[in-house]
Amino acid sequence: MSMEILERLYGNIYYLTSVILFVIGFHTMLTHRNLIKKLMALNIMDTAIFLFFVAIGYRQGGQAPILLPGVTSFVNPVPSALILTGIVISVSFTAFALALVVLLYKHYGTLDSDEIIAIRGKKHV
Amino acid sequence: MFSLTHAPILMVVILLTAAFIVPLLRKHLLVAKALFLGAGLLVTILSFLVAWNVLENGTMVYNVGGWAAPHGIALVVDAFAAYVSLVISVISLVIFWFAVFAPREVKHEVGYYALILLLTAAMHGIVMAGDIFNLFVFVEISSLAAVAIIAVKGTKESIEASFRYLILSALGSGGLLFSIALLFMVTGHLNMDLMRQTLEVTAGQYPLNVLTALAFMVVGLGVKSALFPLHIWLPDAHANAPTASSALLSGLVVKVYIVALMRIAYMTLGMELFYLLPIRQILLVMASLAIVAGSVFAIVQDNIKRLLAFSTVAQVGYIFLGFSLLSARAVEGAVWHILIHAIMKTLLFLAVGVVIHQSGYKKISQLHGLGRRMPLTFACITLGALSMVGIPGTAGFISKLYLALGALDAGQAIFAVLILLSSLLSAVYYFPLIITAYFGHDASPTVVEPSLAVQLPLVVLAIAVLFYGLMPSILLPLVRQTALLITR
Amino acid sequence: MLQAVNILLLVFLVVCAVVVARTKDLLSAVIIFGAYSMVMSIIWQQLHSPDIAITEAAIGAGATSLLFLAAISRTRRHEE
Amino acid sequence: MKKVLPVLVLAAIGMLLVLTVAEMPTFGDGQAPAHRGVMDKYLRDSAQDTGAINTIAAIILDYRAYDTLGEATVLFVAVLAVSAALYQGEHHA
Amino acid sequence: MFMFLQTPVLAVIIPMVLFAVIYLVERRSWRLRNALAVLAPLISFLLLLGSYPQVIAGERVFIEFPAILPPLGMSFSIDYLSLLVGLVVSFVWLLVTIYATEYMVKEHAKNRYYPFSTLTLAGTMGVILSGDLFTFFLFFELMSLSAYVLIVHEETPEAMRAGYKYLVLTIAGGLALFFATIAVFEIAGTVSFAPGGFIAEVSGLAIMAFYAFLIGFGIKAGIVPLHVWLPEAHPVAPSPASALLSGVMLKTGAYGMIRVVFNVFGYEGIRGAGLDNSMLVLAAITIFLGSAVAISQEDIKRRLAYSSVGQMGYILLGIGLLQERALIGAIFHIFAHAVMKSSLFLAAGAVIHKTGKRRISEWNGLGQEMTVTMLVFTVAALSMVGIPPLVGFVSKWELALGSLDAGNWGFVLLLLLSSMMNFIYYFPLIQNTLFGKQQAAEGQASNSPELPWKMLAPMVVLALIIVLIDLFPQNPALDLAKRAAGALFLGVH
Amino acid sequence: MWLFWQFRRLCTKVNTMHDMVLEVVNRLLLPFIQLFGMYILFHGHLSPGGGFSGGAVIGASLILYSLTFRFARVKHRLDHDTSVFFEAAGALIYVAIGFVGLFFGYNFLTNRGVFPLGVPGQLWSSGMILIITLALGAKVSGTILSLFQELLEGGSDEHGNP
Repeated sequence: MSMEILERLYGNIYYLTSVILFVIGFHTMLTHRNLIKKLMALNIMDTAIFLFFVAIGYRQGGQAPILLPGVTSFVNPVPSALILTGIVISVSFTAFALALVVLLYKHYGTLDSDEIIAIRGKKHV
Repeated sequence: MFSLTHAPILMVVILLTAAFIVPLLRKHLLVAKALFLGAGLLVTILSFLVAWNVLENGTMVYNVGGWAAPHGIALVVDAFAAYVSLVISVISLVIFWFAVFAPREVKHEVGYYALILLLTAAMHGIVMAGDIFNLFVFVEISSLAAVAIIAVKGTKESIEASFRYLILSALGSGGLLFSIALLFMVTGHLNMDLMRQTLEVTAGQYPLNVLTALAFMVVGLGVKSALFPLHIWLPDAHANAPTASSALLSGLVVKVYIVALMRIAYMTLGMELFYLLPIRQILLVMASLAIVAGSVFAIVQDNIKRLLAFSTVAQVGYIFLGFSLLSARAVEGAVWHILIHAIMKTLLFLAVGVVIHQSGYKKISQLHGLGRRMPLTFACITLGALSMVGIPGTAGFISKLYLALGALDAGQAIFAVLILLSSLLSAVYYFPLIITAYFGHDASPTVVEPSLAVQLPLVVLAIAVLFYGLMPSILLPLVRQTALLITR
Repeated sequence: MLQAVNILLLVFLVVCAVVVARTKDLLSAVIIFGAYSMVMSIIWQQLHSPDIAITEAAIGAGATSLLFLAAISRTRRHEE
Repeated sequence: MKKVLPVLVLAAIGMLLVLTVAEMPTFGDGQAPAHRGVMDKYLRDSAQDTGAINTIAAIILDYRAYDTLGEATVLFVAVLAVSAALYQGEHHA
Repeated sequence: MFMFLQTPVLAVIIPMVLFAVIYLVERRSWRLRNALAVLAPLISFLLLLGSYPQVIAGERVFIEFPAILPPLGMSFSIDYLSLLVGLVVSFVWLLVTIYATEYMVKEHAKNRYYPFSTLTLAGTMGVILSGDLFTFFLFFELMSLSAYVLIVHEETPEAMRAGYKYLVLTIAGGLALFFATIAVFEIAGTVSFAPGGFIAEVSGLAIMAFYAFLIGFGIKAGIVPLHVWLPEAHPVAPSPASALLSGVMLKTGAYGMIRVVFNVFGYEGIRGAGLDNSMLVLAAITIFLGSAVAISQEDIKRRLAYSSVGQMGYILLGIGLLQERALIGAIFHIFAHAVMKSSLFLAAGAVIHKTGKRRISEWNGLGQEMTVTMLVFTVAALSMVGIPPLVGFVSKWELALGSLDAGNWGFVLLLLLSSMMNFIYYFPLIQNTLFGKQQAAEGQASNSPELPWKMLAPMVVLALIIVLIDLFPQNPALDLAKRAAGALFLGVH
Repeated sequence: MWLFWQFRRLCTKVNTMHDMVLEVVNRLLLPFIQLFGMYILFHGHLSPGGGFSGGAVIGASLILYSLTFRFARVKHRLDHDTSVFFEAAGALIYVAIGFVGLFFGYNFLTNRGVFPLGVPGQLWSSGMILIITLALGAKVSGTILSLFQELLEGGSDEHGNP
């Protein structure tokens, strides 16, 4: 039973890797207090999802979906098309988040999320 | 007569085009403002026409690029979409007006207008999307623009709040994308209708996939729509944004994600599947907790905008509650509440913004006697607050009525009691606002009313509060059809 | 053989992700992150999706890293 | 508590995900459901329909051009957001 | 459109319109404002009087607006009960408003009192003339909320505190009513008052609804565990407002209870489910505690307020006994207590207005100075105690007969005990004021008239009613009460 | 590779003295990078690549250029209005192409039937895809450059201090 699951997991190793990357990214995101590090973790999570998506599109023996003569078997082009959008969205988010990081550093003088909350909390009280 | 065939896409594209042009007009502010308002007005007219058309002729489907559903992207304007985009266009037009005429709060004015336009366009895009990835793209636009219209204020607090919002929002997007990937994996389609048809066959084969996809989707959109306990970003973000942004965010944006979730639920999965899974129970519990927790947190706030923000958490709970109770009337109540809460919360945020700007007071305890100094503004606030409490005769009563009736219909009297309990709690936190303003000593004789142009949106919304409180029948057909779509 | 290379690449990916998380020096972390993106794009090339491989190389590894570098140059380099 | 909670959450998510992975259609399977949907027409007709032999370009810029418009808009939002957030006032323009 | 022009609708709408009109004109002319404020209850009163023959002839007026607020809709009706209560309410309101035009001269923010008094009137008339539970609930909320403005009128810290307590409790009560209303709608599919009730089977939800009604109305009527707002709110309000609150608004709770018991559930259903017992227990506690606590109160308005609590217990008792004669007593007591308690509050208000003396111990010998006022007070107080020819006796008599019909001697004893206590807290007061010595006669200029006629006349009219109405060959109020009770019991009309 | 140099530059923060080696190597390298970017861009419908990747490569080369020569040649960074203009122009061309379809009675963003599709496989083919690719390429390169510059210098005062 468990052997079978392991075999399936091995067969789906791309999926498994992307899931692992996702969890690593999420863990980094939750436990690290540095804002830039958080953003890197976010990017890792995003690329993990992209990897997952690309892996969905793969077909055994398929070629790149460029309709050149003589090629008959292609990988699924749809995930690729979607991921293209995903990558651009991800970089947009990162850019804006980094701009906010720069501003936060300007205002608070630190990149530590806990410290920022502490500074803000002090002002509130 | 101009054909309405293209109206759905035009609503999005007009706003987008205006948004692309407006930031170029930094030197011609007047033109920019005119364009900003004109686009809003045009889209409002279009959305009325579309809503009327949907009522008359049924669901509109628009194939972008001329490619029919499985391969191209379809816009599906059913009753729900028409209704919500009507709400969005009308409320956002009011907010546009306010943003143009209210005192300046942001440095980069044309950029701010463009961001608001983009946000509105994205909201229309979300509610009309018939393709799940298209929905995702517009969710991303709106998330980014929503964060941006907080950050433009430029204060320490707003930057901090918007950063937190951005991070959580990005996490939510990740969840959404992941769930789309999982759904695509088991269906091979992106069109929501076709996904549902395929899922009816394959869901049984990959139950865990569908469940995981659903979980990620609920969490992803739940973060964005501030479903308890994922609401932690909301109070800071909404309280520290510029006035018009707060109104837009609290009034519309949060709800659009709920609409997106519901549309995915009934278009992609089918309600049977959606509620076969334990998601419904979880949503019910979360919504109840949201209602209670939002209200309780709101009670202890002294900062008015934070109070309003926490109240939004509770009100989002209402909407989720209505949708997950799933009796016809409860869904109608939730659909009503989308409109009514948009009206009330926009009214309150705008009016409170006016008060804060005119007086400089941000706390309830400072408002002494302002009711006499700013009679019109405070009359509007009073109406809004009464409506939030759900006093009969105001719009807020209607949605509570339908929600409570729906809870009883669903055989869950406890939720009716919960709704009423939260009404009581909202009375506890909204009435001090009014009482402090009207009774007691007069503390600030120098405060005056703002100009009439600033007050116009408030008055319009206040009239809307009264109007829907007394004559809800006018939108009832649309609401009924929406509920039919969902409970079908 | 090719399968082994692919698996090696995947393992490298995971290692990169962990190292990004563990590195205190943000600048190094960014470089490792760039390497991670590069490896990711190679993997995608292996999966016969050259379009996104190129895009990831240009945007994920190039532009994103540059943006990170710019932000770090404006703030501070070490995670405290 | 602050250390334990993320680990628990992640363990739960990881568990769920790994089980899901075990259930998924096999990687690279040409008959997986993902390939039974929209894919065929794209690969068959895209050259005639759009004139582009790169199917992906055909998809993103013709079949799903609306998405790409959204994507371009995201970039636009990002630039606008960044410049509006970092904007310092008129003198700096 | 023609539907709007019928008596019950007009009697509600006109005060509402006048509310807006007063709000608009009050800054220009205080005379017009006062005149309009008096006009509102007068019009309502005359309209109801106009429909008296029709109703007596056995015809029930009923108007329905199903399109407003779907799915429940709104409706208005006049039957014996609502006619009687409506007449009493508008008449007392009229007198109190006339009194107020003089009394309020000394007060600040007059421009707030009159419009909101008119709005409260609109709400109260709406409550009484409503044809279904939902309409009832809507106007109940309107009345409760606009009354808040009257309570906090003086804006002292005590008033604000009492007002806040009132507000929270009244909203809680309103929500309980709301829940009960929609629960009834859920059970029966209708909320229209029907003779004999329309809930066929008293299910679990129905029992919940009943207790929600009891809570909602109990808060308004000041039934004992829920009365906490009442002794605080009534004293702090200006005296005319107290008279309205105690004399009129409390009755809407009792009125609602009658409607619920007889026109929603049906008394057989109530009895079958044993729900009457809870009413009786609450009534007994209310009567006893209300009267007992009143004895210890030093502030005159607080004493009167607690007395009101006790009197509301009578009415609840009359309802809970589910006997025709007891119900006659309860309905008649709505009338009797409205008249008595308003005249008491008006008289107390006159004293406070003139001398500023709120404490009972300061009232010694006031009778010499304010003879007419104290005579009115005396008559009303004696009537409260239940001295035979006066109006208060009639209701107690009917209540006692009803208790006997129910075979329950205990309640007769309770009524006697309560009368005794009433006697204990009113009699020394009367004795001291009429015959006692004034503590410190500072030689006030007593050649000025005792009070302006606008304040005296309403009190005197009320006192005359107290004395004379039972001496009529046929007591019109008792007649209407009998018809109403008969109709409610027979399930007709 | 150039990324690595940037890394070193930022590490050492030697901003004031421009590095001769860096400049020369860059001058040699830049045309190739840009040519490569152009290739990716123009062949988007024929081979892997397209507006986004090509635009990103060109944008990166522009960043490199502006970084290397900032203190020698390029006094001012990309003007704020100009960058917004690039952005808006790209997007507006996109929308305008969409409207062309509407104008000819087709749906929004229609390609087939509105634009000449040409012969698949040739450079000048595929109708609006090519136009949009070029517009996107210009837009994305501008985006990347202006994002980078905003991040590096935006929000600072006249003298470039943060």
